[in-house]
Parts: sequence; C-alpha cells; structure tokens
Amino acid sequence: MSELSYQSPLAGITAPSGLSISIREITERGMIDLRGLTSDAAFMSAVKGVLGMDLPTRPRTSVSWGDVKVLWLSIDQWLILSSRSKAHELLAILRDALKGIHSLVVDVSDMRAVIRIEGEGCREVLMKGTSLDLLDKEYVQGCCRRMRYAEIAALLDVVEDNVFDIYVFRSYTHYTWNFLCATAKAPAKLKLFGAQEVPA
Amino acid sequence: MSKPYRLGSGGRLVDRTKKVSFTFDGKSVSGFQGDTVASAVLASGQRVFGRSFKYHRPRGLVGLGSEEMNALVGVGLGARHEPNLRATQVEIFNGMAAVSQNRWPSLNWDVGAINNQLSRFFPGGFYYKTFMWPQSFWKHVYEPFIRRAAGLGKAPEGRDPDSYEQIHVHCDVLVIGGGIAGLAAAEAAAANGAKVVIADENPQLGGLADISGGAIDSQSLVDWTAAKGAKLYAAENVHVLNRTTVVGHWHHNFVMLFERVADHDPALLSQGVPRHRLWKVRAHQVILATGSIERPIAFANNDRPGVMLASAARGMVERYGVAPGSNGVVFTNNDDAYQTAIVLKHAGVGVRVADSRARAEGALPSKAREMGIPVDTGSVISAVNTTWGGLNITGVKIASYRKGQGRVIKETKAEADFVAMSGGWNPALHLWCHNGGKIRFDDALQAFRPDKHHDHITAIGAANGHFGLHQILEEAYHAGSKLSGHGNLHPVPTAQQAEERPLEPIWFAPATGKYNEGNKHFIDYQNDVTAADLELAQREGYESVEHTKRYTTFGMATDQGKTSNINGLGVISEASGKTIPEVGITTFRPPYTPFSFGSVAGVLTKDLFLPIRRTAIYQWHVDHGAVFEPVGQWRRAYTYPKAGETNHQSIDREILGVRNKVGLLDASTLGKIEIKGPDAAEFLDRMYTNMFSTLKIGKCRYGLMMNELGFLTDDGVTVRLSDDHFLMHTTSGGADRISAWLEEWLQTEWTHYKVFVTNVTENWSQFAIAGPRARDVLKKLDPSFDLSNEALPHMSFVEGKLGAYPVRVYRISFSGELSYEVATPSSYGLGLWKDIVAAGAEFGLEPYGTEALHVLRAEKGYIVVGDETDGTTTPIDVGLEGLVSKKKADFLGKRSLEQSFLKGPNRKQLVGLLTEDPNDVLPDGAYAVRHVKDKPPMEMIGQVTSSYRSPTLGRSIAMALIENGRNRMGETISFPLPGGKVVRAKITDTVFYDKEGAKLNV
Amino acid sequence: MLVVKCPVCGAEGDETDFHAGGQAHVRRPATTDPAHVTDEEQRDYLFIRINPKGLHFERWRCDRGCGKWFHAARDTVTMEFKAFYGITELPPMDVIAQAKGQWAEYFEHRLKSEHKA
Amino acid sequence: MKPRYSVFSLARNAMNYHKDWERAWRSPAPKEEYDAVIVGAGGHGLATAYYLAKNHKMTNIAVVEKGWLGGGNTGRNTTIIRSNYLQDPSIAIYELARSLYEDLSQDLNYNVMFSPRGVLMLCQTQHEFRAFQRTAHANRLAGLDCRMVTPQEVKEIVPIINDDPNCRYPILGAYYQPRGGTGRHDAVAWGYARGADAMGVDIIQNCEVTGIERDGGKVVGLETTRGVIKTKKIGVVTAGHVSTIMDMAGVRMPIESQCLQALVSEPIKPVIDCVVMANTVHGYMSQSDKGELVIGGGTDPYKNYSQRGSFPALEHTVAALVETFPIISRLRMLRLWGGIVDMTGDRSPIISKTPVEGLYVNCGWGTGGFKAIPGSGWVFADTIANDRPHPIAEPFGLNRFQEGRLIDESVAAAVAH
Repeated sequence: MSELSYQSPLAGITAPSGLSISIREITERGMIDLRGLTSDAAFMSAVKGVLGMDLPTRPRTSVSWGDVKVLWLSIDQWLILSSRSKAHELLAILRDALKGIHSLVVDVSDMRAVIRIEGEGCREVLMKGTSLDLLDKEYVQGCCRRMRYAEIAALLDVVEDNVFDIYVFRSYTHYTWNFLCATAKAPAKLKLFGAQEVPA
Repeated sequence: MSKPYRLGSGGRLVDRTKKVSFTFDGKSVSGFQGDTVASAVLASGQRVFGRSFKYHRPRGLVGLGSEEMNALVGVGLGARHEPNLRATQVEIFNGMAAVSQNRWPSLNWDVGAINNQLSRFFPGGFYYKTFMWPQSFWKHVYEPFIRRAAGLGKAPEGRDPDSYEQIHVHCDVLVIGGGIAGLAAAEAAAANGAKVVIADENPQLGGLADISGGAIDSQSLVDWTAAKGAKLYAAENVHVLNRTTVVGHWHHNFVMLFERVADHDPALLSQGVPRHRLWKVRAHQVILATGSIERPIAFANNDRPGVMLASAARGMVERYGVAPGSNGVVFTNNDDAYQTAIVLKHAGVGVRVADSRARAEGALPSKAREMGIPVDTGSVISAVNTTWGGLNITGVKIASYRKGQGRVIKETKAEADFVAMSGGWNPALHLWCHNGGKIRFDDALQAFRPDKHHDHITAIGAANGHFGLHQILEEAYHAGSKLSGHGNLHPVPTAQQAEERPLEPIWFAPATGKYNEGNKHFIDYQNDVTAADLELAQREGYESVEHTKRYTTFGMATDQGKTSNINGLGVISEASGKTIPEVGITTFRPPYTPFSFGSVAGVLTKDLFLPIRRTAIYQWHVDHGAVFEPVGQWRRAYTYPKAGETNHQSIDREILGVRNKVGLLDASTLGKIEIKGPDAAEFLDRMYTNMFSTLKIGKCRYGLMMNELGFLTDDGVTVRLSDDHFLMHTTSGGADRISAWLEEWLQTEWTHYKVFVTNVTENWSQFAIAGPRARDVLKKLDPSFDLSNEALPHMSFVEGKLGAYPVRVYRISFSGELSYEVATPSSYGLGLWKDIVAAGAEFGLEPYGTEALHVLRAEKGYIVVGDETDGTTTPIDVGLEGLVSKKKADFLGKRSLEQSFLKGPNRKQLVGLLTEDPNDVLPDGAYAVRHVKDKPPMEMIGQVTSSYRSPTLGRSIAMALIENGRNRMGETISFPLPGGKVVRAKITDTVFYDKEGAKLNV
Repeated sequence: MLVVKCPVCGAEGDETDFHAGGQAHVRRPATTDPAHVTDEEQRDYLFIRINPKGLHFERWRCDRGCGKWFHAARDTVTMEFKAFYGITELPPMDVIAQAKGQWAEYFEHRLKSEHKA
Repeated sequence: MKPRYSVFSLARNAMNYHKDWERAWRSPAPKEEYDAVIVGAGGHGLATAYYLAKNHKMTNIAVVEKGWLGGGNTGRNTTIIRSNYLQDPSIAIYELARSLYEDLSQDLNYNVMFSPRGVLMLCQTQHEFRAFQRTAHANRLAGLDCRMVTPQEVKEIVPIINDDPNCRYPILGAYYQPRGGTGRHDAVAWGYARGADAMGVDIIQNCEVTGIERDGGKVVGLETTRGVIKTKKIGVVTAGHVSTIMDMAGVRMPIESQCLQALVSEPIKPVIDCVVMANTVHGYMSQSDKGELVIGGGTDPYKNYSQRGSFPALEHTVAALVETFPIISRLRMLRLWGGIVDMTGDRSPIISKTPVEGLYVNCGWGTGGFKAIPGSGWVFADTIANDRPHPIAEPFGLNRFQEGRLIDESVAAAVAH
C-alpha cells in the first residue's frame, strides 16, 4: 500500500523569534540501547568488533568513531547514535555478534526526541532547568549525562562548547520545547560570572 | 501642620536633576531619582505611613531598610498590585501608585482607631478568654469582625501578568551582604581564584558604610566601598547581585537568593524581563556578612509617627537629603547614635541627646558636645506628646534615670517633632540559624552572636558581633582568603575610626505613670505588642518564650521580630527574673524577608506547571474532535463526539461500532518493557503471581502483579519473544513505576539473576483494532504474515510488516471481540494510524476512546487495576485466584496472602450486579447496606467499582466488591442513594457478554 | 536540599536527581522460604523500622544518573552523609562503629553471623 | 476551680490593668508517684490527660514534656479539621473528634476558635472524582454531613479559584464538608492544659524521659531528667519521637519520622473563607484570622528529625497553588517551618495497648493529627483507664500490622491532611 511516512516528534514546529539562543530539533537520528557487562570480556570485544571502538567505560563520557557515537548511560548501558539507516544495520550485526552473550540490544530510534541548543549563554539557559553546574570544566565536548531537566528525565550530550543536544522521551517533547522557549527569552538572558556593568 | 523636610542640599543617592512623580493614597508626590517611597513621602511632609495591626494606631517610618515594620505600602494597580511592601525598599518611578494600608476610610481618619481607645480591654491573648458565647457567634459574628480588622494589605485582582524564573548556580564562596565586611571577604576570596557570588538586598553595594564614621587607608568609607564594588563587578570570577535578598539557608549549603529584577523599572517589565528571579545557589563556603540591625528602646508611646531609629534618621539625611523633622531628640544607650546627632546638626536640624547612661565620655559624645549639642546623661524619654489622634509629635518629656529605676522621679518638657532612638545593635544572624546554627549571648553587646554550625558557613563583621572597623577588615580578609580554598592571606588595609564606649542595656524606660497602667511601651510595633503584654503572658504562665510569642504574637509580624526580638527578651527576662540566655530565643525560620510565590513557581505555571505527555497520534485526536482525559501525565482520547452528539451518544456509537463492525484505539500509552537474560523466565515467575517460565515462544499471557503486601498493583500481557527474551505490557500509568520496580528487585534482592530490563514504552505507537471485521482491515494493509485464526490464534504474537510499516502484532483482546494490537515505531505511528483509518473505512472502522474501552471490558467482566482494585484488594478478592500460582515456591506478595485478615472470612469479593430496573445505572462508588434504614448510619457491605449503561445489552451493568459476594450469587442487595431512592440489584457473575468467549476465537 | 553522591558512577547532585528508598539492610524473609515465615517476621519485614534520631542507614537510587541502587549512612538530625556504599555491601567499619541502639545491635549480629559463615 | 474566662472577667480585669489574672496552669515539681503518666504534652497527650481526669476521674496523673507544652506538631500544623474519610474506622475517630471540637471552647472555657468554615476537596482528575464520589456515598451512609459540589458551586464558595476549564488540572467538582474547618492550634493545647491542670493534673514541662522501668513485663515507673517517677500506667504520645521512647521499653514501632512543612503568606485582607485541598497537586490552603494564607504540602521522602524540610517538596506545593489560586503569585511567603511527623505503614494512626503491661501508645497521626486531638484523647483515655481498647480505638491496634488488617486512606486518592 502506501510507503513509510516518517514523523519526527516536533514535526511542524519552529522556534519562536526573540530567543537568546538557537534551539531546533535534530531528526532522523538512529539510536540503539545496548546493555551488557563490562566485566564480560566476550561482550566487550564483540561490541568493539562491530563498532570499531571500545565502549566508553568512564562514567558520563562519550566516544565517537566515524559517524557512530556512543554515549555512556550506566555501568552496563550505552546509547549508540548513528543515522537511522545505519542503526538498522548495526542492530542486526550487533545482535548477531552478541549471540550467546548476556546482553540486550534494542532499537530505540523512536523513543526520544533530540533538541539542539546552540549559542553563547546556552549553559545559563539550561541551568534554569537543571541543578547541574554546567559551567564546571566537566561539561566539555565528550561529556554526556542523564539529568533531571525541568520536571522530567533528560539526557544531555555536550557536542562542543556552547552546543548541546538534549534527549527527552518522545511524549515530553512539547513540554521540553515550551520550557526551553520560556527560559531562553532574550530579555531574560544571563551571563554568569565574568565582567558586569556597574549599575547606575 | 506637616511641612516639607527636603534639605537644600545633600543626599548621596538622589539625583536632584531628575524629578520623579508618583501617587501616595491618590495624592501626587514628587521626589528625585534614587528616592524610596519612604524618603519621598517623608520629604513631602507626610509623617504617617500606615496603621498598626490591632489598635490601628497611626504609624510612621522607623527603619532605613528591610527591618522596617511600620511603613508598609501597597504598590501597583489591579492584577499588578502588591501589598505589604516596606516603603524603605520601594524605589520610586514615574507613575507609580502607592497606597497606605489597614485604614478606613483614610490614613489620618481611621475608624479602626477605636480599638486604641478600647485597648485596655484587648490585652495580649484576650481573644482566648472571650467570644465563646453563644457558640455559633464565633464563626458568624466575632471571627468575621476580627478577620476584617486584621490582615494589613489587599490582594491583587486577577492573574499576574508578569513572568518569573529560577536559575541554579554553583560557587566556591557565597558572600551574603555587600557592606564593608562582605566586599573585603569577596575581594580576598576572588583574589585567591575562587568562584565568588556576592549578593546584597539594596540597589547599591556598601551596606551602612555611608552612615558609619571612619576611613580605610585614609579613603572615606563611601569611596572605599565604591572602589571595591567596581573591582568585583569587573572581576572574571565574581558574580555580583544587587536588589537580591538571601532568603534562606538549607541543608548542605543550599542557599536561596531572591532577586527583584524589574520591580524598580516598569520599562524592563514591558520588555519581558522576569519580574523576580530565584537563585538556587549551592556554595562550598558561605560567608555571612549581613551586618546588624539597630534596636529601638521601649519607652512610653515610642510608636508615634516621628519616632525612628537613629540610623534611619541619619540615613534619611545622608542618602536622600531628607530631614526627619525640624527639631529632635536622640535617645540612646550607646555612643554610635551620637553620629546621628552630629549629622543632624551639620544639616541644620535642631537636636539634643538623652543618654540613659550615667556618663558619656567617648569620642563621639565629646565631639557632639564640642559642636554645642545639648547632652543629658542619665536621662530617658518618659513621655511623647502628640496632637489629637497621635498623628504628630509636639514634644517629649525627659526624665532623670539610674540603672534599674522603674519610676519617674523628675521630668522636664522638651520641644521636639521627632525622636531618633538607639538601643544598640543586634547582629543579623537569622540566616545563621535557618539551618540549625547555634548562637550565644554576648554580655558586652547585650545581643546574640553566632556560635557553632555544622554546615560550611562563617559569620564575619557586625553579623559576628564585631563592630570595630579594623577588626571587621581583619576578620573579613582572613575569612575570604582562608575559605577560598587556596588561602593566600590577602593584605589587610588599615582603618581609622573613633573608639566607642560600651553601651548599657535599657529594656524599659520609666514613664509618667506606671507602664502597665495605660502607657504603651511598644516592643513589636506592627502587631501592637507592648511590654505590658509580655509581662502579662509571663504572669499567666506562658513562660516559655515560644508560649509568650504565640500568646502575644510578639515577633510574628511581617518583620518577624527583626527589631523587637532582643527588646522583648529583655522585658521577659526582667519579668521572669531569668537571664536572657535562660529565657532563650525563638527559632529564626526562612525567609529572611518575605519573597513572592510567583518566584517560587518560576516558569512552572500554566501549560508548564506539570508536563503533559502526548502520543504520536495526539494532534490527529485533536483534529478529529476528541474529548481528552488525563491518565497519569498522559492525555488520552476519551471519546470522539460527532457534530450534534453528546459524549454519551458518541461513546455508545463507538461501543456498538466495535461490537458490530470494527474500532481503532490509540493504546500507545500502555507500558512496554523488554526483559532479557538466561534468568528472565524465573525472574518473571517471581514478579508475577502466575507462571511465565512455561509460556511458549510467540505466545502471550495475561499476568497479575502484587506488591509485598499482597495487593494488586498492575496487570498486563507479556509475550515470549525467544527463550530468554520477553516483552511485558503494563498499565498506562504503570510503565515507569513497573520498570523501576523490576530494576529494584534485580539490583537489591535477586542480584544473582542475569537479566537486563529496558523500558521501550515510548519507542512504539500501539493501536487496538477490535471488532468482527478487524482481520479484514488488517488484510487490506498488505500484511507480511498469515492472519488466519490457525496461524495467529488468540493470545499469540507475530512480527512482520503491514505494507511498508514494520509491526509487532499481538492477538489479544480487552473488548472480548476479535482484536489485534499493532505496534509500530512511534515515528511511523501517525502514518500507520491514517492508513488503518483509510483501509477500515469500507468496514465501518471508527476510532474509539477510553470510555468505550472501559464499557467494552466491563461487559466482559475484565478488571481495571485502580477501578476494581483500590490498593487493598488481592487477586483472590477479584476472583482471579486461578492466576495465583500454587506451584511456585515464592513470588512477590505470596507470603502476605497468608496473613489472617487477607485470607479471612467476609472479605469483599468482586461480583457482577444487575439492577432490578434495567434503566437504573448505579453511581460509581455507591455502597450497598446490610439493612436499609430510614436514616443513617447504615451498615455497609460493599461498593460499586464500575457501573455503566451497556448499549450492547441495552441495560445497566455494574461490578462491585461485596462482602462475601461469591457466596451470595442470585441474592438481591440494596443501594440507598442520595435523595432517598434505593436501587436494588441482583448479584451475578462478572461476565455479562459472550460468557463462553466464542467471539474471541474466530 | 541534600547533596547525594552515587558510589556506583560517582555522580553528585541534588536530592531531586536521586530517589530515596527507605531503610537499608531490611531482610526479605520470604526469599528463602515463604512457607516458614511467621506473621511476626513478615510484619517486621514490611512495617517495623529502625527510626533513629542520629546515624541512620538507608537506600537511595541514582535516579537521574546510572539508575543503580546504593546505600548511604546519614545523620537524621544534622542531615550529614557519613558514607555512600554499594547496595550489597556493609558500611565502612569506622561508620559501623558510630552506629547506636538498634543499628549497633543489627551490625553486631550481622558481623557475627558473617564471621561464622 | 479557676475563675472562668468571659467578657465580664475581661472587663473586670481591665479596670485594674490586668494585674489579677491567674496562671493558666501551674508549674509543679514531679510527685514521687502517679496513677498514670502521659509522656508528651502535645494536643493528644493533654487531651488524654484532660479526659482521664474528666471522664474517668483519674486526677492523680501527670503529663511529662521534654520541652514546652504544645511545642511539637500541635503548634506546627495547618489546623485543618474534617472527618470525611473513606474507611469506617477513620470516619469514627475523626467524626468523634470533629463533633467534640464543635463545643470545645465552651467545654474548656477557653476559646479554641473552632471555625467550621467548610473544607473543600477538589476533584481534578476523573480518577479523583470517582474516588471522592465513593467517599461521599460512604460518608452519607455513615451519617456525615458532606456532599459533592459542582465546579460552579466551587467558584461560588471560593471566588479566587482558577476555573479555567482548559487549565492543566481543571476543577471537575469537589467534595465538601460544610462543618469542617479550622481551629487555633495553640489554643487547643493551652485550653486542654488549663482544663486538666484545674482538675489537679500535674503538667511537668522541661522534663525529658530517659528510661522506662519495667518489672517482669509490667511498667513500674519512668526515669526522667527530673528524677524517677513511679507509675503503673504510661501513655506514650510523642509523635515523631515515639520510636525513641518505645525503644526504652523494648517495643519496636512501625514508624518512620519524616519532615512535613507548612508556610504562611504575609497577612492580607480576607480572600478565602474555607479550606481548599487539592490532593492531585499536593497542596492545600486556608486563611487565618490574622489574614495569613496558611499553606501545607507533602513530606520529604526520607527520615528527618531536623524540623527543617527540603525546599523542592514545598516548591511543588506553591507552584500548584499559584496555578489553583492565580492571585497569590504576587503575594509573599512570610515564614516556613517543619514538623517531625510519625508515619505508619498504612498512614493511619496507632492507638493501642502494647506487649508491655501498663504501657499504651498513641501515635502515627502522620500529617493529619490536629483534627483528631479531642477524639484521640477521648478514646485513648478510655483505653488507659479500662486497660482495654475503646471500640473506636480497637481497629487502630498494633496487631493490625501482622494480620494485614490495614486502614489505608490513600485508596481514596486523598492525602491525610
């Protein structure tokens, strides 16, 4: 019958004007949830064989190789990022490579929405929703972590300085988007620390 | 008789070139840029700012800043009105509308002032002793009267048009207070490379430096603080916050800062700047540099407009170029207040000093004398004379005094139209105490000082009871250096300051007549608590300071006792013969000064108040006129009424559509959890009441979950994908709760299990296609798998494609009809949904909502956890003992089912109900009684759990939990309803439709 | 608001990023054999709680981090955390030494029985 | 007998500037022995003593208190009084208490300011609506004066409520108890103290219990910071500290002590003349006679004896109330505080004999104790005097936890405030 019609979580919605930073949806991203034991050498090498890189074992870090990026989620859980098409290949290869090894590989490409937050001051904007100290040196490229954002669970990936991807479960997409719009209004822009004007 | 008090020159904070006009009680007032409502109104000659809480006495300005307790004003109009603001903190702007409070009809003529005439009948706690008869009068007569009289300002009208926000900040050192001590500590910490936040409640830094004598490195204190402030603003590792009050200190150095971002400038508000911002600061070290608060002296009628703190009097002159009057008396027990006399004299204001101490030989008193200011030592003010109604001071009486003397021996009249009083200074240690800091009494200061604290907080300067300039600087620079985490000692500048002689406490000045015979020595001004009230409370046995406080309301006004605290303790200690430390002090609680609820809510209002979860089909539901119902945080389509249909008609149509043709339900909210590992099957056996290790691959099984108490918490269908791989469905509300529940047991109890659990709920859109034509609809969608009853029988599963769409298909039914639940990745959900709607059109497919779903399942007697169960219901109660395994050694809740009450007799059991009159629909939750009586109480034997009018059966049906219900089949029971109607219903089994389940296996 | 530190992944943050899970070291008697659990044992397991004013031992979950459960030792008056340790572990000996009353009894008994085994 | 309080006595005393008022209660030293000792001079303990003396003529008794009387949760709660609970045992005890409140001021000759201004429990979800409907049916058949009201009626009763049908949690209706309301919390403690004292009860403040002396399974006395006190009957009524006291007698309790917070706004002229509870969003609000908005919320999720709560718990309450009553956005928080509440496994109280003869316990009122004070004291006094559970107290016995006979009010989607 008809062919596949893809609809991203924020389809049809664009950022309002008058924001201090840029926010937009990242679509068509493939995501695989991988669970396994780092203590299981067979698991670790099987995964390396497929991804061509070691899984990040240092908490709250990510590693990339080519167009694949792996985010550390827990001591036994990772999120593998790629294009949607690549994710389908990877899924099959991984399942195959992990046969007989205690693990769980699930395609979760449709489970989360991805919102990209860019621009000078975006750390301050995010700190209106999280209690993490995003000004700390820990939050540089290669850092990722789960967090409580506004009232919900979110995953933060530091893409580069002043570029963040925030992952939220799909049903919360509009809530998160609206929260960002409310906290990123230009008149409410903040710069923490650094030189300030002396008030009249 | 009032006259303008603006001086010809002076006023550090006002810009005389910029006129600002606003209204006070509708009267136009003009001031200068930099004025507060307090300074501008005072400058206009207006002495009275408001009326007191209980006696409605006229009250004027007492303080200079946030300690102000009398001059409270309402600012703004309509929805932008804000009551109870301290006039001393409100910066004026053109067009501002300010009003006085708690008076009617007007400030100068207030009917409530009758309370003052009758005040002798209203001692502290009087209302506990009367208003008891007749019984009903409290609610209907006395209380409404009291409530109207009380309450200060008025609430705004309508929804707040302004916005608020919050932000989290982390720092090495948080410095609270931008006075000399705070600036020095911040400079030292910053110089050591620490990340520093420094906050001050005022628009400008400097604290009280501008009204304190002395110099630092031969710079004036004003210049020194200005220079240090500029340096901090410029620093890369410092964030300076002005107009920002630190309102509270919580566990682990969590500190809350309340910033008034735009209150002072409506232009900012109209640009969309948040009105207030709440800063949630987590600091490694907190430095408390909050300074000190001057205390009044308790003398007769010390509340008259024109009686103010000495610091306020000189502050008005120095900062705003406003004189407190034309001729005044400084009443003090310390040297510091002589600065006020000196400042007033310089400004050309008439002034004399009454000093309660026998001798005043310090540098400041000597200087005052040299300037020709009359100084009476061993003297107190024994009376304040006013015009009628107490609006204006006409003079005072000065009496000779010796320490401990309670009576006036000789007194002389003195001309005066204002009084500047100083009873000494109290360290502002409120924040020290918020999180349990200990304090101790300092005899030299006659005040409490910080002692021990278990958190990382350090008090310095006046807040720590140190008033000597050199001592303050040394302490501040040391603290800032040490607490920076690096600790290179910052050099300490040298200070020049006149030495001061110690104060002598005076808790109570003798008055003409006896104080408890009519004279009023106010301790807590706003709440009208006098020394006599405190003494009475002690005498009546309310001995604990907390009792006295609550009995008299001392310290409970909007200033929370900032100025009254120590004076009250002094009076109590004299009345009780205890020392002040023995009397103890009431607990300081957050906030330091009141802050807006709007800032606490931040942006979490309106649609952001709590998240709403949407399925991928949400917008389609909206576009097709769905009525929604919240299910947890989800919004689910309740029904889809067509033009002219009521919800009921729409629901009936949807039900019959499923029974006779085919319906489509968005079931995406159902929880979906993948469970995999060698021990997955055994693990499920532990979690569910029934057996899953025996489930065949590709088959589905309905499972029940109990908590450890033996009560039902969730249910759903689980499918076995492969030998070690399961996919579990939970209720819509249950997905997160149950996946966390599974993780908890894996991690904390059965840690040896090799099982992984991943919640994939949101990855899938899932639809139920239910009804006799369901298979026909799917066939049209070009399935990649065999849909026949043989290949895909009831309770089986297949993975494949529908056209281009990857799908998981579960042949399960919650309606009793032929039914498939089809799951596809969420991004394809809307596409597939639309295709199904299109493909189903020719078979009469229509979407149905949650209410139809509930009726359909009720017709089949299927339970809904949360409807048929209520958190105290076991599987046996709802007739599902068949699903409680006898074989399994252990599963959650098994042991509790053995407890005597859970397996006892007369438990409520789930049954069906058919009302005698098929048109009677029992209300949800209606109770059946053992015997109908003509009036309550009646003994209840159970309640309706679900009740509907079934369009399928053309009659009402219901399910109920009835005491011993399963042994009462066929019995008729009675439900007495509101209005006296009694509905009788026959107890049946719970399956009303297709008892043999024939329609499931077609 | 407390600052909690997960001993599993090292994440440190406000209590709102964590989930408080009640008293630590509560034994589930049924795990061994439900049939031989007395009503009293079941009651103790489900309801009876050590409720000390002072040092306490409790469970937390790294709710917005690695998702793992762990143990914490905390003073219920000052709210200071004395230790964070694994969900299958006992507290550090120096912290056990500070335990009082019912907790002291518990650890004494527990250490004895583990010593035997 | 003490001179009675009245408008006349007030006027008489005014004539000589209130010099002749007597103490509201004495400050006695502990005697060597009492017929019974109540541990804890909060509302429940003082009411127990009052009814022991009044109803059971036991006047040789004492109430010992670590701090100052009424200084615990009695003086820290939001003073809500209602009885519209779901479960029969709850209805019985809370309605007994509510009906005693009706004329408590007259009974005690002390104005406790019971103000039956009505309690309105909002229904903001279908599920909550159904749950309250069920409660309404149960309460009606139990003889309570309660009813469901429509959103329009809600708006009439509380004009400042947000009645926008499109808001996050629209008002679908409410469950209303017209004779519920509030009281003056301190006055309840003080009134009972004065009344008990007048009948000869010794109220001994600043007297901390350090031990419970037993002899072969029976209590024989108390060790206190003011010496040993002999007695054969001890009633423990110490709320958040009950575990500590009971531990002295070797009785372990199904109790956890958590922090519950409350706060007040600055005083404003009257805007709301009833108690509104919004359980879905965990907030409730009323207005005191001083004009302060009195606001309460949920408990911290962990043990806390510090009487200082965590801010997030309050934040959600305030956000919820700003949404429910938009005008409060510009009002200000004046004071916030915490109390140590004793939570049981089923969130219902314990009024019970114990395995130790002569030792009785009354606790577990958690977040909802104030409204129960008169009833709780009444049945606990009877239980102590007759050494058997009062019929209304019986379901609240400790044994329910091993029988699984829980009294769970949460099933009515209501919080127990």
